[in-house]
This record gives sequence, C-alpha cells and structure tokens, in this order.
Amino acid sequence: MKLTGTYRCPAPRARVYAALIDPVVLQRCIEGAEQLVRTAGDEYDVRMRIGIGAVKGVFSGTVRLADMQAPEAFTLHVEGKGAPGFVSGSARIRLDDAEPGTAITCDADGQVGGVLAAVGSRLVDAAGRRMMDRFFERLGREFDPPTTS
Amino acid sequence: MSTAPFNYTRPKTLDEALALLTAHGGNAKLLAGGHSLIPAMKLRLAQPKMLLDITRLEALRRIEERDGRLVIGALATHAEIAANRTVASRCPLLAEVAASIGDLQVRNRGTIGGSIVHADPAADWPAAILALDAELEIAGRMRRRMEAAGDFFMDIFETSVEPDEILCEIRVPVPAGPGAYVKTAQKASGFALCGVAAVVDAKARRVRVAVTGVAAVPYRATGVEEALAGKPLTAETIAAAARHAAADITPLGDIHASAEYRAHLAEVNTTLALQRAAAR
Amino acid sequence: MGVPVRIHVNGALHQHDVEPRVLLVEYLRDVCGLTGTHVGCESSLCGACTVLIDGQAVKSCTIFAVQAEGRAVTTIEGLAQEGRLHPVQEAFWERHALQCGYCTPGMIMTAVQLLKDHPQPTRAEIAHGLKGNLCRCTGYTHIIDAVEHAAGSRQGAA
Amino acid sequence: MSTTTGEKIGYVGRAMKRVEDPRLVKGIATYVDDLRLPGMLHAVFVRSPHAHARVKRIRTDAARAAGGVVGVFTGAEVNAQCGTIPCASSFPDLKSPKHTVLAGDRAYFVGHPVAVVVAATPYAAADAAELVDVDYEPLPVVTDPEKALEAGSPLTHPDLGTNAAFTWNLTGGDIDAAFAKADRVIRQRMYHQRLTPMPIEPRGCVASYQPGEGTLTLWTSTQIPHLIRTLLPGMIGIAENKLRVVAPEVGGGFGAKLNLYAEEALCSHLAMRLGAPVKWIEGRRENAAATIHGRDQVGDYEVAVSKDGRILGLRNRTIADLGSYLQLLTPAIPTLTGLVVTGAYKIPAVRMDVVGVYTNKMSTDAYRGAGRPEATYLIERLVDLVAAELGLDPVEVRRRNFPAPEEFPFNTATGLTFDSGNYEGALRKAQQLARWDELVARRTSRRRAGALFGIGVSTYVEICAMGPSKAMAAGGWEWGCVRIEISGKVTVITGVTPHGQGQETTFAQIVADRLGVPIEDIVVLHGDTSVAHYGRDTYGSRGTAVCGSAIVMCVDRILEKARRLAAALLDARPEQVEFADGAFAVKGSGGKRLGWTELAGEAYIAKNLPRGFEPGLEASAFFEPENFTFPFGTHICAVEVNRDTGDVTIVQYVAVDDCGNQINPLLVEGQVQGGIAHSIGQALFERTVYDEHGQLLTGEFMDYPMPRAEDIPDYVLGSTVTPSPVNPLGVKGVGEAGTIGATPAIANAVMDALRPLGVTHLDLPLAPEKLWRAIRQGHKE
Repeated sequence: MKLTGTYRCPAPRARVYAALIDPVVLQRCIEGAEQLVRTAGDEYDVRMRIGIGAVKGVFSGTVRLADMQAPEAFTLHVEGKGAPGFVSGSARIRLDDAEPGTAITCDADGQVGGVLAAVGSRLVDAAGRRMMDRFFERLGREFDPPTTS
Repeated sequence: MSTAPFNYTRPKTLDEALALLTAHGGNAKLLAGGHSLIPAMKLRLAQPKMLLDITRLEALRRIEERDGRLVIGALATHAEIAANRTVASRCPLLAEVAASIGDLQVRNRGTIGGSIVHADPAADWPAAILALDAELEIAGRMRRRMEAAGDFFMDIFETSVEPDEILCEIRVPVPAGPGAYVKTAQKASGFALCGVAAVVDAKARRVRVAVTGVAAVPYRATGVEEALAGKPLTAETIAAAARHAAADITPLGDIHASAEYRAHLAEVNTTLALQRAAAR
Repeated sequence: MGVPVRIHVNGALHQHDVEPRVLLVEYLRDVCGLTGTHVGCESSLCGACTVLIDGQAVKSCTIFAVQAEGRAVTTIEGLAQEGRLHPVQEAFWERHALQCGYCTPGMIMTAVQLLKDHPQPTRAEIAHGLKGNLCRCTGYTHIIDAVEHAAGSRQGAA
Repeated sequence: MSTTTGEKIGYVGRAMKRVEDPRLVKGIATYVDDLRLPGMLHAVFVRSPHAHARVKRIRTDAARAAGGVVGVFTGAEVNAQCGTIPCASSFPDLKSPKHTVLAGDRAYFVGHPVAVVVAATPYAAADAAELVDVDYEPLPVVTDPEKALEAGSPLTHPDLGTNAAFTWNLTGGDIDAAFAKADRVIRQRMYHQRLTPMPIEPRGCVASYQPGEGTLTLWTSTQIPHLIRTLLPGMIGIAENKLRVVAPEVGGGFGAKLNLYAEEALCSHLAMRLGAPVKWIEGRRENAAATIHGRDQVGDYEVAVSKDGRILGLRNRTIADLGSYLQLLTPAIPTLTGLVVTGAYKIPAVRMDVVGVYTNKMSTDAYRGAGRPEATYLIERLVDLVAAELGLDPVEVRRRNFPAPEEFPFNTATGLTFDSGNYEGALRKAQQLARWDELVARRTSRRRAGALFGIGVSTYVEICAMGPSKAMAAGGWEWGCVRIEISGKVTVITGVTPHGQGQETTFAQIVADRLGVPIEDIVVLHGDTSVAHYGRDTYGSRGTAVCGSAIVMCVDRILEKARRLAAALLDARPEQVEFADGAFAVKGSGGKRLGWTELAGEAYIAKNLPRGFEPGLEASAFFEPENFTFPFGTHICAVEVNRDTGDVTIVQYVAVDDCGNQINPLLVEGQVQGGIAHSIGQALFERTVYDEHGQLLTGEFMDYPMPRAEDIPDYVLGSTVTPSPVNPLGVKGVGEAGTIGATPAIANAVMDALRPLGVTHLDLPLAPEKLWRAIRQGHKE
C-alpha cells in the first residue's frame, strides 16, 4: 500500500517540525492513540484503538523516528500488531515553506497482514488514506488560534 | 469459525433500543440483517460486547406513502422493497436497486437501513438514496432529526448517525422521475465496483446522478448533472456529460479494479443509466 | 451463558438454552443433530448453509440461533414428506444435478423458494436465482436442468 | 431405476441416475464435519500472518489458562514426534526443506501453522487461539519466482542456499536441427496464473485412538486414504496395520485433497498423545491460505515451423513457482506439463527446461488437470500464433499436425505412447455441431457491425488413468474386490476413493451387467482402509479406467469359479456350462438353471462342494495398467467482447470429448460440464493474488471469484468413441478433460476477438480490465 499526500499547516516550518516529533502532539494527532511512551531516544511504544465501521482492533507496537533532518524531513517507522493482524510501514515526511505556513508531503508505504489483509484488501488503502488525512487535519488544528469562549 | 462471546437482547420498542444503546455506550451494536456485521464478527474483526437485535421492531419495517414521500422503514429487507407494489408504482428505481443486491438469500435478510448505516463504499443503496434526494429520519433518546442523504455519508464506513442513534426511515419524494441503476459487480463478492443511479426530472429539465463503489464515499456526480442541466437528453449530450462522472473524486483501486478502470466504469455506467432512465 | 430458545425445526418444537454466539447452522447441526445443512465459508457467499425460515431462504451461517426464536425452520431433512422425496430433490437426482453433494442441500433449499416465487422460471431466471449458491463440481448446467424439470413436474402434478 | 428380472439388463452405456444420490439429496450423508465422538476435542490452528518471519517467542500461558483448553502446542513440542510431510517425487538434485507439521523457528508463508490449541469446544479453542501471542521478526520475502533466481535475491529457505528446488529437462528429437531448418520461429512468453482449488467443503479430520487395541482411526476429507495409510505411520510412529484411514463423504477435491497435510498428521499425533478424539475443521480463510494452490508457471516458448504450418520443434524454459514447501506431488506437476507439451500434434523435436522455485507462498500441487492444462494452454495458444503469423487458418494448422488414426499407437518426442486416437474425427464432429461455416459467417457479420467477435478452437489430448507403476512414485495399480454374499447380493469394494465422480454407480453398472444381476442388488464400498484394504485412490482420471479394470478381473475370476461349482452341481464339465442372464445351465439342455442365490448358498454353506473347492464366492485383484490412456477432443468457443468494458460473453460453446467407451454418458456429461466451468473461471477471472509482501489478497470467497450459475453458457456437447486398448473396458477417463480442453478454446476465442485491434496475446485471466486496456491500446495504435 503506497499513499502520498500533501497537506498545509498554518505555522512556520520549524514549529511544525517540532510538533511532528513531539510525542505529546503525535498522540493527540494519531486517531485512537491511547498511549505513546518513549522507550529509547526516538522510539516509542504505542497503543492504538482503530475503528473503521464495525471493524475494531487494538494494536500495540512501536513508532520510531529516523533520518531526521530538522526542519526539513524525517522518516516515521511504525510497527504494530493486534488481533486483526499487523500493520507495518514507514512514511517519509518532508516539510517545505509555503507562505504563510508549511507544506507537508508524506510518502507512505505500508503493509497490512493477517485477517485484515486477507479480507480487507479493498478497504485498506481507503482506510489508510483516511487515517493519514485525519492525522494532518488534527495536526493543522494544533496551530489554530485559540478559540475564545 | 466462531465469534467472540457477547450478550444478546431483543428490545421490544425503539425507545428501549435507544435506551440500551445509550446504556452500553460503545460496547453495544445494533443487529439487523447481519450480513456485514456477522461475517466481521466471525473473523473477530468486530467484537461487540452486546448485540441489540432490532429485527422485530415492526414499526421500522413499514413501507408506505405519506405526505408526498415514499417512506421505507430502515428494517425493510431488500426482498420486501423489491417486491413492494407501492415501491414499484411510485419509485421503481428503489425496486431495481433492491433486486440487484447480493443474492436471493441475502435479500431475504439484509435491510436497507443496515446497509446504509454500515456505509460500505461499495454498497448499492447509497447511490439510489443520493440520486433520489432522500431524507433520513434518525432517532436519538432526546430527539428525532432529519438528515439529507447528501449530508449522511461522511467517510468510509462512517455516517452521520451517532453511536447512540438509530436510523428509522428513509423518505423519498414521489413520484420520482424515471430512474435506472447500472452496476458492474465485483465478480467474487457481488459488491459494486461501480454502481450508478440516475434519475431524470423531465419537468425541471435536470438529472440527478449518484455513484457508489468508485470512491471511498458515495457521491453525487454534480459535474454530470450540471452538464445536462436544461439540456435535452440525447446520446451526444449524455455521452459528453458522462465524462464528468468521476471528476473531483479520488477513485479507489484494488486487485479487482484499478482506480483508472473504476473511473472509466463510472463514465460507462453513467451513460447507460441516463440512457435507460431517459427511455423510461 | 445460555439464552432460552424455542424454534420449530421441520415441524418439531426444539427448546434449548444456547449461547448467543451459536449460529443457526451450528444449532441445527450440533444441537438438533441435523447435519444436512453444510458450512462452506464464513462470508455468506457459498450458500451451502441455506435453510428456510418461515418459508424464506436464508444463509444459516449468518444468523444467530437466538434470532430464530419462535420461527419455523425447514432444513433439507424436512423436505421429504412421508418418505417421498420433494419434487426438487427428485429432480436433482433425476438430472444428475450433484456430484460431491456438499452444496446440494443449500442449492435445493434455494431452488425451493425460487420455484415458490417463480413457478415457471426461465433458465436465466433459475441461474439468477441460484446466484447465492456456489457449486464447484457440476458446472451448474445440470442443476438448472433439474430446477426446470422440477418446475415441469410440479406443473404436471398440479 | 427399476429393472424387472429376466429383461435383458444392459446397464453399461446407459445414462443412469446415480445410486449414491438419495442420501445426498436428503442431507443424511456423512461428511467429516458431521462426525461426533464421545469426548471429542477440537483443534484450532494459530497461523503466521507473515510470509517470512523468525518466530522469536510464542507465549501460550494465557491460552493454556483459558476455559475449556486441554492443551496448546508449538513446534518445539510436537515437531520431533511428527516427522516431516512427505513428497512422493524425487529428482537427483532436488533440494527440499524440512517440512515439519508446525513452524519451527521460522514461518515461511502466510497461513503457516505455528501453534495449535486443543479445547473441549470449537468456541473455546477459537477463543484461546486469540490469546496465543507470537513474536515475529519479519524477514525478506520472496514472491517473484523469476527474481528469486537472480543473484542476491533473498532466500525463501536460507539454509538451502538457493531458491531453485530443482532443474529438470526433457529432450526428444534433434531440436537444434528443427530450429535451423525452420522457415519461421514464433516466440511467446506466457504466464499461467496461480489458482485456488476451493472445493466447497474445506478440509477437516477427526482422529481417534483406541488405547486397548493400540489402533488409530483417522477420518479425513481426502482423495487418498490409502496413500495416507502408507505415509502417515512413519511420521507419527504407528504400525501401518494399526492405522485405519477413512474418507467419509468428501465434498469435492479437485486435487486439493490429494495430499497428506500437516493438520492430519498433527491431529493424529494429538489424539494419541491426549487419549481423546481430536477434530479439526478448516475455515475457508485457512483453506485459501494453507491448502495447495495450482498452476503458477511462467515460460518463454519458441516454436519452429515450416511455412506450410508444420511444427518442427518446440523449445521452452518454464519457471514453476512451487511455493515454500514440497507437498506430495509439487515437483511432479511442471514435469507432467513437459511430458504432454506437444499436445495433439506430431512435433518431432522438443526441448523443455523446467526450474522449480521456492517462494514464500503456499505450495502448488495437483489442481484439476495438474500440469496438463498448462501444457495444453501453451501449445494451443502457440498453434494460433503460428496460424496468425503464417496467415493460415488455425484449424487447418491443427489438422496438418495431427497424427493420423492409423499412426496409433503414436510415439511422441517426449517419450509417451498415445494409446489410440482419431483427432481429426473429433475436430470434424465439433465443427459440425458448431455449424462451423455459419459461425464463421456470423463472425464476419458481427465484425462488420463493429463488434469484437472471436472464435477459438482447442484440440487437446491429455494423459489419464494414472498409471503404470513404473511411472508412478507409489505404484499405479489398482485394487478391487467383488463378493457374492451368501444371500446372493453383491458387494463390490474399490481401492479408489470417489468423491463426486459417481463410481458407486458406474462400478455397479459394470458388475451388474457382467454378473447378470439387478443393480439394486449391488453395493459399492470405498474410502475406508479397513474395508478397502488396498488402493491407490482417486486422482488423474484413473478411477474407472484402472479400478474398473480390476473389478472386471474380479468378476472374471468369480465367473470362472462359479462355473466350476455350477458344473459340479449340474453334473457336467465346466466347459459344458454356459452363463447367461445371471444363471448357469448346461448348454442346450434347457434344464436346470443355477442363479447366484443358489450358487452363493452352496458356496458358503459348503455341504455339496466338489473336492478341493474352496468355499466362498469372492475374488480380489490388482490391475496393473500397461500404459496411460490419452483422451482427446475438440472444444470450440465463440465470444463477444464488450468494447466499453472488456466484459466477455460466451455466445457459443461446443465440446466433443473422446474418453473411450462410456459406462454412463450422463456422468461423463457431468464431468465435462464441471471441468469446463473450472476453465471458464481460469480463462476469464480466477487468480490467486499475493502482494509483494507475500500477503494473500484472495483469502476468502469475497475476493476469489469463481463461476456462478449465471456465468455458464448453454453448451452443445458431443463425443466420439475411440476405445483404449490398454484396459479391458476400453475407457480412458474424463475427470479433467473439461478443465484441460476448454481454457485454451476460451482464451483463443478472446484473442481472436481482439485480433483486428492488433492484440496477439494476453495472459490469463482475461478479466475485463485487462481486455479494456488492450482494446484502448489497440484503438490508439
């Protein structure tokens, strides 16, 4: 499964980069991420609850940041397994200045295995894209001006 | 291949069902025809703790004409809709779509509401209810609300029905203009690689076209509709308009059909659906 | 945790406590001992498990036994009356519409409803009606022959 | 079907309905999942979701502690006691990985069993299986068999040091001279896709140990109970004569159940180990992932021809994707392709090189046709390409290359001897049934109207009635037994294991005629090694040809014995006694007749037997075939391809098959129709898909398309009859003919439809999108 997307974020590149490698922000942005605990330098244990329609599963695994070139690019490696199977993949994330904010390009290559692959192949791409879109949507909201209430 | 264990109850009224749904939070799941849910449960991809069997809520099963609307209860089965006389006379497109779903046994159990709320991107019903400008009545504990079909499908397997709500009725303005549904089925599963529902409103000189199976969310092919607005329906105008059938969407691709082929089928099936509808 | 269930199966009332997750096909096979209804898949696509509930063909692998509470279920074992094969069973035999026989009970049950709805079906209508039943042995031609034959013999008998 | 006694019976050759059907249509037949034994436990397997991974750790504590669980076993706990899964084929340089019943420290394909949970109910076993926690370390995956042979490729089995399991070649005639003198050489690369057999009944077994007797009974959904009884004892440490294998009613095989599988061996072991019956029923997803697949060969094919269309030589290199392990016949399938690669034609020179390659997928093995569909497809496609290249009529090219009827027995360059044949006769009859001239005219007019209309022909020959023992790994003979019971009823026991083929009927027909008894008096038993003591089982269209012949031998022996007994009882010499209509009498006497009831009574009560006459009326026999049989035929298919969508509609289908003498034409017809349906699937839409990570994407009926009733056209079926000289019945076999002959006819028809667009070849399956792309490309050019 290969996914590519470009997203815009209303903040300068350095701030976006900092947010993207901040576990607290990551946990907020990854839909269903229940915990993200640093285990080593750039490695985290993650527990995610993923639900797509009636299909629900809890995945636990690791997230690792690599090839970091602040504030331009880094690679995100994800491995997870759960009752419905496993997911693994990596995403190269590139940041470019795009006044008035930052353009983020994400090239992801993922693999799904187990029951999910055997019965859900037609939906995996669409579901993967949805998760990616949601992630960057939430990331964008991190930089929204605070609402006055 | 067995499902994970769960509790089962059969609420006697809609209010009871809504109360139970609220009481169990996200752990309860409504069981209607079960043709999407039970296979997922057998693969243990879905493991609800509680199933609320609503199949016997007869009030949600009625098909009748009311205030210029054909009202179809969410629990009406595909077979019931395919065979219903009011449907046949007031909105034959619904009967045509119902008859194209799955197979005889599946049509006997599967319900229109279950299918719509499941929001499988390759299900047949969404194309029809979008093209028919249907409205959906959704009940919650506190209130009932109406949702336009166009606002109903949010994302893949996601609708505007909240976890504590129940879809009750599908209301279609009638008499609907002549319509047609043209589907290319995925060979193995019977789901739509591309299904196009078209409705011709001759008085208003406009058409409505909706497409399922092609994108992650079923959609109205507004480009096609605009291209034909106010125009006579001829082979040429239809063919030209159909080129917009997959404009502005990201088609899905899988082992059964690439994104490119799905987009092409959207054009082919749109052409056929409009031609058939125009001829009816 | 069992739930009390009462189901009429082939005319006899069965009452048991069953776990909600027991599928109707498992109930018929394991609880009632009626093993003529077969399982060929998990996804409701092969039709080997087809039975009639209140006269309607359904895939018994995609319905829980508790859902059949109070209903009348007919299985392949309940078709023959007083030792005489049902006309569809007779036609399947006559026209060599089965080889390994595994899909046959489901195929016959579907054909029973098909003929009830369309007493004089065309071959295309028969093929369409049997869409929910896979057979890997016969190549279907003899099955369609058999359903046509059953329609004819019913007509003759009527 | 009732027959009044005294009437001339004549069952053989009649289109009779089957005697096995009443129990099947009533739903009271017993398949393996219908068995329920007291105290029976249920096994559920935990399988690898990875195509290649190191199994680092398996945590079973939670599963062991779960309710109802009797045991959880990993490879470390059972592999040493269960031996390895056998492969019956061997070549001098065959490299074979150790195939244990559960994965050891590595898993080699998606679906590879790594642990098994045994519990009191299937629900408890499934619940506990979810609790087995396996740590995998993913390893590089091999999925493309051609890339697998390149230097530096990851290895499916690192310990073998190569992905090449074997290389095998076959040469006949002077291939270099053939290509040197050719007017034209036609080359084509072809891929025969991987297929999943998908019998509607998945596999399954019940193993039960009787500690008092020390015997084990294994009921299993198999085509080969006898071969399992031969192979399993060495694996699990039980004497052959303490093992009983029973194939109850079997819900379809198609080669998928022609194997000894890990689950059968492991359940047998566990039944002994746990002292309780153990049942395992395969789910459909398991069936798709871990029951053998078929086909999956890719090759570069070259054919040397003279300008008048005579084929001088055929050369090719085939790469066969074996999957990750050798199952029973895995390496033998591509080599069988080689043996019959010359098809129905006189091709004087052949060179075939086969490389068998390991990949991280399920094993390939015998799927209906097993090697012959691949051969027939490639030669029949090549003949069409030759015709197109030379501007000749494809039918005429076929005709020019047929051996003439008087050339039989015909020796092929691949070393086979075709027993009998009249290929021209079958072709002519098929053309008549197709109204050939009208069909060609229809193509012309449809094309003129802008339609993509094509006609395809396939003239095939196949190798059946497996086979002479010298050519078969485990013996190719067949065993039968016929017994006149004391009551005069007749029991026939066969060593083949019918699972839909209908030999309870055909064997009863054969015996009824020869013994002159009503068919209702005959029972045919099979599939239980304690009843049918010997047998080599059912595969390769061998049942009727090989075992039918053994049964004929039995009947002959009984008749001879009964004649001696009758003579003694009639006070005559044996040669004075004649046998007619089920009774013996002194020739021309018009006197006393002794029927089977009287003779059986005398033979078993044994008060009036002549001196030295052995009591009883029973004979058993082993039949050793002197050769294979070679059925043949012509299939003609006409299609129309939708220009907008690429959808194919079969508008006409004619098949003429010659399977020698036909015992029951109704059953022959059923076999042909069933076979053609498999061909429609493989020609037009079936394919097994693994992604580049080795994930199986066609793991359910949701994603593996098979023909349904609406996909089947109306057929015109015919036959010619050229008896085989190699068995006393003159039959050849028909179980696979449809699958072998039909695929190329359909493929050729579709290619013919696209020919006006300049499309010459597309690989199977000819699914709509592929055709749409070719049509679009053709329009652009």
